[in-house]
Amino acid sequence: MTSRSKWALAPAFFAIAIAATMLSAYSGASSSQGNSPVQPIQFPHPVHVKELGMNCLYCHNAANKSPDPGLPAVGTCMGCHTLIGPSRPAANGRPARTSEEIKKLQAFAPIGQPDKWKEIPWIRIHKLPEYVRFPHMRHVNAGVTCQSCHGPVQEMAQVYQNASLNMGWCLTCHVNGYQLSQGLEAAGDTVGAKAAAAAEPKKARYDCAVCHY
Amino acid sequence: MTQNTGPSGVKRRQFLKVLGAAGAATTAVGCTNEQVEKLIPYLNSPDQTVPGVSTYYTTSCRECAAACGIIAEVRDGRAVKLEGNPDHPVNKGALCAKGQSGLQGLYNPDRYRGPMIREGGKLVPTTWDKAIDTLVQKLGESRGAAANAAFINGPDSGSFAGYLDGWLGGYGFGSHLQYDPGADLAVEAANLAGYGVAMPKLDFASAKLVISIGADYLDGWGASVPQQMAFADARAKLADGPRVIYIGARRSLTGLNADTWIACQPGGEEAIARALLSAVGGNGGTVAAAAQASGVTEATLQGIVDELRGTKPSLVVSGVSTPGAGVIAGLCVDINKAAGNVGVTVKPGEALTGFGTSVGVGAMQGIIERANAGTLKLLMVRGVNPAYDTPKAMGFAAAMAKVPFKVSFSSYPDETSELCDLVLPDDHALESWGDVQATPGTIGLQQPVMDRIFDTRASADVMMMAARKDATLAARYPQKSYRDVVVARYGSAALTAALPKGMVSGNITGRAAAPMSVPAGAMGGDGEFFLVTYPHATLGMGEGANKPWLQELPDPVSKIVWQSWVEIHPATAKRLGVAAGDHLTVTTASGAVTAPAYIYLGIRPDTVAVAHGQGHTRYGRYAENLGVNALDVLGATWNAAGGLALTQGKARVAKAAEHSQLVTLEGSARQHGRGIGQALTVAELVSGATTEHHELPGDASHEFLPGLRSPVANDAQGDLGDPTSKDKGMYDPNHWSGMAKRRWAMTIDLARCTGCSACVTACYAENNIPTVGARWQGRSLRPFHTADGAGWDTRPGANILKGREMAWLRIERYFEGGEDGSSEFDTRFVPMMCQHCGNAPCEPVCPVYATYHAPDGLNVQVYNRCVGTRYCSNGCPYKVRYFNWHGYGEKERRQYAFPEPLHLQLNPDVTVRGKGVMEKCTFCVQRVREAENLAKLENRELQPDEFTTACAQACPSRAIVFGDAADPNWSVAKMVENSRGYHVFEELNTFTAVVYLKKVNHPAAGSAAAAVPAAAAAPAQGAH
Amino acid sequence: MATFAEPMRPNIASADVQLPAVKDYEQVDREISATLKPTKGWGAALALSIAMFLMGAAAWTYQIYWGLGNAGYNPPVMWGVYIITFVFWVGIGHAGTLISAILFLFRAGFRTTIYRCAEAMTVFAVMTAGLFPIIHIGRPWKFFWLVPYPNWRLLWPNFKSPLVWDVFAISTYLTVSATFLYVGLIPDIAVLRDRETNPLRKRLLAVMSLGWRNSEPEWRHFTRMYLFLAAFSTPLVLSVHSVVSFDFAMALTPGWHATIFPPYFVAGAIFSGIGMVFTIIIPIRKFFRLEHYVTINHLDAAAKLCLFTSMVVGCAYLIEFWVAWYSGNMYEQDYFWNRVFGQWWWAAWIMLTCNMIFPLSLFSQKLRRNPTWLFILSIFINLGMWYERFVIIVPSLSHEFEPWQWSSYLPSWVDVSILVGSFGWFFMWFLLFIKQLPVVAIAEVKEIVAPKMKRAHGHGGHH
Amino acid sequence: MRQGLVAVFPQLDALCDAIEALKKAKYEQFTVYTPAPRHEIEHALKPPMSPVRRFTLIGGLLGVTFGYWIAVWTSEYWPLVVGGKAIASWIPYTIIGFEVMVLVGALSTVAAMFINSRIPKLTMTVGADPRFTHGDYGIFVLAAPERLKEAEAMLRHHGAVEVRGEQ
Repeated sequence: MTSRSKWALAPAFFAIAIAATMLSAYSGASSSQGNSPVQPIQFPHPVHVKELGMNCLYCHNAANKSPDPGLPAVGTCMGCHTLIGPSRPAANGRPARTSEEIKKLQAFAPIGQPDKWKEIPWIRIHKLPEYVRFPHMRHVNAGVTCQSCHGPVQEMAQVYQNASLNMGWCLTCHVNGYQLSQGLEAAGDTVGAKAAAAAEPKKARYDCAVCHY
Repeated sequence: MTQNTGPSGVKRRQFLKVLGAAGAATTAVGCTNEQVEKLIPYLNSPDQTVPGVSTYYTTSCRECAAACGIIAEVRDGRAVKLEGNPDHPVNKGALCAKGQSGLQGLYNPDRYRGPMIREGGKLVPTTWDKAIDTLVQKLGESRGAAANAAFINGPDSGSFAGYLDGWLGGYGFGSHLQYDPGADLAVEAANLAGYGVAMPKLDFASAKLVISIGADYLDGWGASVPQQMAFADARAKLADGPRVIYIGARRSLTGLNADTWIACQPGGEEAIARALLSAVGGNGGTVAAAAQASGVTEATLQGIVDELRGTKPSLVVSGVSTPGAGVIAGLCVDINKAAGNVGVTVKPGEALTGFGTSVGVGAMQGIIERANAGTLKLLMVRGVNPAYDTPKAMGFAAAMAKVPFKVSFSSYPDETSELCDLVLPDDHALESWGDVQATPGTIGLQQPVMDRIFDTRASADVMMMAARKDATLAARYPQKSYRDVVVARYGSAALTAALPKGMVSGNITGRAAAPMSVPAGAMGGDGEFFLVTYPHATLGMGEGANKPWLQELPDPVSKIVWQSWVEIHPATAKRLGVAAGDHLTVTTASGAVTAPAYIYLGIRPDTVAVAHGQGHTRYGRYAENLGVNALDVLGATWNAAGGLALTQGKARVAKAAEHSQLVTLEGSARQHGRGIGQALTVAELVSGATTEHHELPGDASHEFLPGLRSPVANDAQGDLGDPTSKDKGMYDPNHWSGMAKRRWAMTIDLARCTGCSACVTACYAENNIPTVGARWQGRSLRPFHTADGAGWDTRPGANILKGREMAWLRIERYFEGGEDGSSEFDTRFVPMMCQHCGNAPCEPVCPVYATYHAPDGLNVQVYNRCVGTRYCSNGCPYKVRYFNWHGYGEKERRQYAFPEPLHLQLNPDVTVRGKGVMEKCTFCVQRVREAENLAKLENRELQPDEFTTACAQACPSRAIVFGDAADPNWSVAKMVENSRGYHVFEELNTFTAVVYLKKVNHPAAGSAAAAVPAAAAAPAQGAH
Repeated sequence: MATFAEPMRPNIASADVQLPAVKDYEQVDREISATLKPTKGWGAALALSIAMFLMGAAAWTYQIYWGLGNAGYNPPVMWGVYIITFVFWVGIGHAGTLISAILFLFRAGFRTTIYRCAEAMTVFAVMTAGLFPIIHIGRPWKFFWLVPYPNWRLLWPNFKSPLVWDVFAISTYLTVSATFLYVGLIPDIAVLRDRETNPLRKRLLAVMSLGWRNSEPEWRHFTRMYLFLAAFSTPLVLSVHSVVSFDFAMALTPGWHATIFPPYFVAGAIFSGIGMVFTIIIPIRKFFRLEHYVTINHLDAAAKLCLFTSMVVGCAYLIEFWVAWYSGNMYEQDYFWNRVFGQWWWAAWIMLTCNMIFPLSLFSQKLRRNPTWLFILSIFINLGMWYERFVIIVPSLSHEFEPWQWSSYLPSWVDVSILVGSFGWFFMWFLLFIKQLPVVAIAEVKEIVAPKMKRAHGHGGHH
Repeated sequence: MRQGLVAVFPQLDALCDAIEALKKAKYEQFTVYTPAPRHEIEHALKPPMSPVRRFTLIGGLLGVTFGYWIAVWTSEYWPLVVGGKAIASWIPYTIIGFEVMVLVGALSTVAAMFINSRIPKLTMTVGADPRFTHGDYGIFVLAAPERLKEAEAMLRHHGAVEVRGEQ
């Protein structure tokens, strides 16, 4: 190696150092993105949302009126699953099936014995730090689709954390604006997305004290 | 905050054990632990509740006899805040510190977690079945003879009293006693005799002259909140308001709010009252006799007498605590009658009906005698602590030991319950049903606002359960619980309709009997000094001592916390060679107490004073082993109504060897001419002369312009900003976010503020402010500690001795004048919190933008960005920034401020700050955001005065007004233009968002202060 | 070359400081290399320093775990021993740069033999100082937020904050003075390398000397670089303590908010640094037998500088009082009264006595030329200058605008342990340094030693 | 192909004489070694001005620009008002500009010295001698082999105590 090429290495090392810094800074290494724990009951979102066409707000019924989205009460599950049991005979051209998960649910909530019901200890996936206020209703009522943040839950056999939930991720939307068409696209509403293509991006306040107090 | 979401039906709310899906936001900043967190949903959704959204329930406050209406904010099944019910006739939305601290009674970490029974000499946990069986057995053993049993209850003006007597009667026992050690029974008796009601409404606003003879109507005497409201409303009439004269040996908070203090010798009040009676044409006494008895100059007294004669209408209130109080109270009734004040300033028709149902130590004497005689077989105590709050000289505890079986219904382990054989812990008032007579014709309802947190039972339910096990009584108690009794009493439909308001019309019958009449004691004792004892303004007679908010709330007069003290005049202290903090031993025939000296201008040189409330030996971790119990030096002396005489005569005072630093929040009691609390005399106000203006010699004059100097967006850029700048971002009023259209601001009317400090507690409750004065919260004194805690600073208030209190809002109390020891000094109470400066000196120094100016005018503190340089505090001229020196919000720390279950009170909307983080008043930004969110949800703009901060909400004086100063429709926008307005340290160009309105003083006609505007104030202002 | 009999009065502004006892280059190499041999006394001092340092480190660990509350803070005195000590150590550092850079530009000859020592002192003092803001914030892992770097929060530090200026000033200062020290050492390391017999050490020194050969082109670029570094360091050293003084002057606090602060702080810094130079150099010249390098004349010249800066500092004290009186500003007046005659009189009088009154003794030539007195005085100066920062920080914060919040302050065992630990840390590095690398700049001493000539026409001393 | 000669001089004026002689004899490539920089050598050699100053200037200018830029850009990037001051306040940013100027300027100066002096060099340098860091001066002459004899004689004449060939 000539001495000239030795000198040429210095900027290369410098560039690698900068790249490493940037990578670590922007990678969101502290995020729990992708976290996908096994839940006590393997609730199949695709079946409920895609096949049965249930709206997110049917179960997460506080999402449009409270900072908390709300989790369905056991009674909400049992509203249907009192009738829809673990074993389903073949009907309407569909084969018979036995669901272990509905069995588990009914073990938590025995039919006809409400005093024996137990709480279902769901494992939390999406968690913002305690010093962040995220009012769900402001976002839902502004037309932000659930999938914009939570990802394609309707496709998730097992729910995982879709976004990094880092501050920079929040700010991308707050500063640049939320594109309704993209949100609808994520929700699988391609028709609506096309119709909303021309909509102005919806911006949100980016003052610190809007979320941190 | 005042939206009532009424229940749809009268049924116990089905709050399950779980706290809902919200999860308690109690983790501290900086903890990003990745522990697996569970989300526990409800089993069945409770009606009307949305997770994460507060529900509001009306109920009645049971912390004192006044029976204020309150609204409990309940979030996910736990009460997080108590506020006054704005529709309630007694308190009209305000709530005192004591009332707000009800939550700390509910969540007190030392509460009994279940029934206890004495086994092998110790109280051990038991089951309710066993406990009730034991109770039934003991009731059965004693039944039949009225004298066999006694039931001592706390003050209760509701129908429970009648219910209780009915239950006692079923066993053949006599009626219960409602013992209230703090009640002024002499006045209640005299009022009842003279006006027909125990506590008439005092209409200060209608009076032109108020004379208080020892009546501390701002210190907790009577019904604190309504009196304070009326008083503040009266003073807010400024020039048309009353002049206030206070007569007493010690200048209490009420005295400090008076224009003139007549330092009367204890026992001399009667002669003064007689002289005053003569003045209004009654058959009284002479001024000369009054001067002789009171140690006040004849000229001074003549001035008052003349003033009373010449001023109509007037208001004379008595609240003397000597044995002769009954006579004086009667004289005052006569004065008011003779002066034609009844119906004008004294309004029996609008009486406070929570009073007049209690008895005092005079009645307790009977129980003690029965116990000593051995005739008392069964003693039941509920809601009161006689083993602590009767004078030790009466020997209650010793007598109690002679009773074969003692039952306590106390929720907390206290001196009395610890002597009992069976403890049946009562539900907290916020967990139980009940009612209370608020005003004539109005009954305040009490409903549970949340499910009980411990295995406790409402006493009424316990009685019912016991009775149902008795064959002869079972038929009388067919209901399932006391709830059904209440429902039956008011009717299901009527109650359902009434609960959202929290009140029904009607009067409760079958309440406790009229006050007793006994021979009054006499002043006595030997020694050089008169001894005055008085109920602590917030701890009362000790019942508040187990609540850390109240322990940490500075006494409004002395500003001392977590400690007892002896008040002594500076001249006397000098004579005795006593410095502040030197211990003084006060000795009477009954006993002695030793406490550090507090040198106080507002006490007669021949008098010392000690507050009650401390000195608990058993009342939970926050109360125990703090200070002294002033009841130890009182004898069994009472007034004609059987109420304990708190001033019994003379005592010997000696300097002790010890010295304790006073645990006080006061740095300097003087303003040193800095114009922090400013005042005007009426003459100046009327003439428009702007005097006592704070001037800074040598500095360029800043003529004060009322209002906010830089109201909206400009303040963000300040005077030095470039007004032509195109890029102001969100600070541009035309920015799409619209944030810069608002300017949150506050006015504080010092003419209204009495210094009561309710706002301080409201701030603690709203903003999750840790209390830091408990013994275990001190710092380390050496590197290695033994397991028993040696090596830590375990002095009470150890952190506060180091100035580390966390109160975002403090009330500064400055004295003006009186440097020569005279009684003529003025007091300025200045609530001081973050001033949200337009040009905040704290902001530019922060290296990480943890504090900055928000477009809507807030000075924001971002806790999670704070690295803890503490530079902002150095920059702040108002010194309103507080640092988390220890991990007060971290459970695993020794200094943790919210031991379980106190943490359930934490406001989920406010971050709990971690170690090493700076914090300060945020103008309740969480309420701003909540209101904005609500408005957005309802698709509307914010309404003027739609919400307010916690301090303004609680303020019983209505001194604080908060709102958007940029919008002329908000009240605050008008208030900031008031000609009395000023900014503190205006010359520093901080352009604060808090405007203070000057206090207005009413000096005596013909006095120097009244005649020459500002002449009296000027020397005091100039000197330093 | 004439021989001079001591005492000769040196001219502080001239380069004509002679080392009559140093005859030739070989003697310089020999004598200075000899100082690198470890001795028992040195080992004991190092052990003591490490023990002190460990004590401080333990106290710091304790404080991190249990919270800053265990330090003596008494709000509103929110800055205490740590910031006092920070300013103290930054100030100490300034003398080194003054001697190595400013006096270099001024061609003050007496700097030659003491500058290496002073410069090493600078680097270690700034290193020590740099720890204190990190100790002070209580959660040291948050300190990196003060450094601008791209991050996923999209947040940057506030460049209007004097603390961010501090970050820039102190880190620049540390980098530049460490570089300055190192490049100055390169020729000396080359000397050691060529004298070293131990192959391992020789290899190490070879790497550290970067292949320096003493060739003329190397010297040519080196002297140029040295000049420019000195030219940069001169305004840098003035800026650093000015920026440190902005920490105070930029706040509204009475007693802080004064325009005199930058020059006052710079003078104070240099004064304190010279004090520390005496504290260090006097024992070194004695124990390392370097009296004929660091001569009495050098000490005399440095003592004059010390006297001068002491008088500047004293003048600043008096001006502060005068301005407080003349301004008519009641807050300032009240504060200064309280500082000197009130609550803090003892601290203020320690400061005034040590910094203003004792150094006046240096008007006496006899005392200036008495190393024992200079050493004793230097201890008083160190004490006085620590108290100067105490007097600036604590009384101001404890007696501000708001009388209700007036308070007091007393350091706790944690504060004191960390303060002592900082001395341990500083001396640990310094002691390690003086046994590895030459404390007197060999090459620069050679410059003032007369070279050998074949013609006896004196040395070519006309620069 | 050139070959080298190393000459060792104990005296400074001898070295200077040798330098002048070599220059007069048009020896283009020779390196002088000296234990300490001496003006006499400089006078004899009359070397060109060191280019370090240009690096310093450029480094300083880059530094001051970057310092101002980072401060202004980050302020505008997320505009937050503090203390009523302008969002990008250039006056205090002068401190940042100055400090970064000093930092970058100083580091480029050092880099300039390294680059121009061709250090760090870890291999043994041809023509150096440990005595040159001690007390003796030296000259390393690089010349065509046929001129070396003449050079050696010249060096010895001017007072070299040792002359040896070196590759």
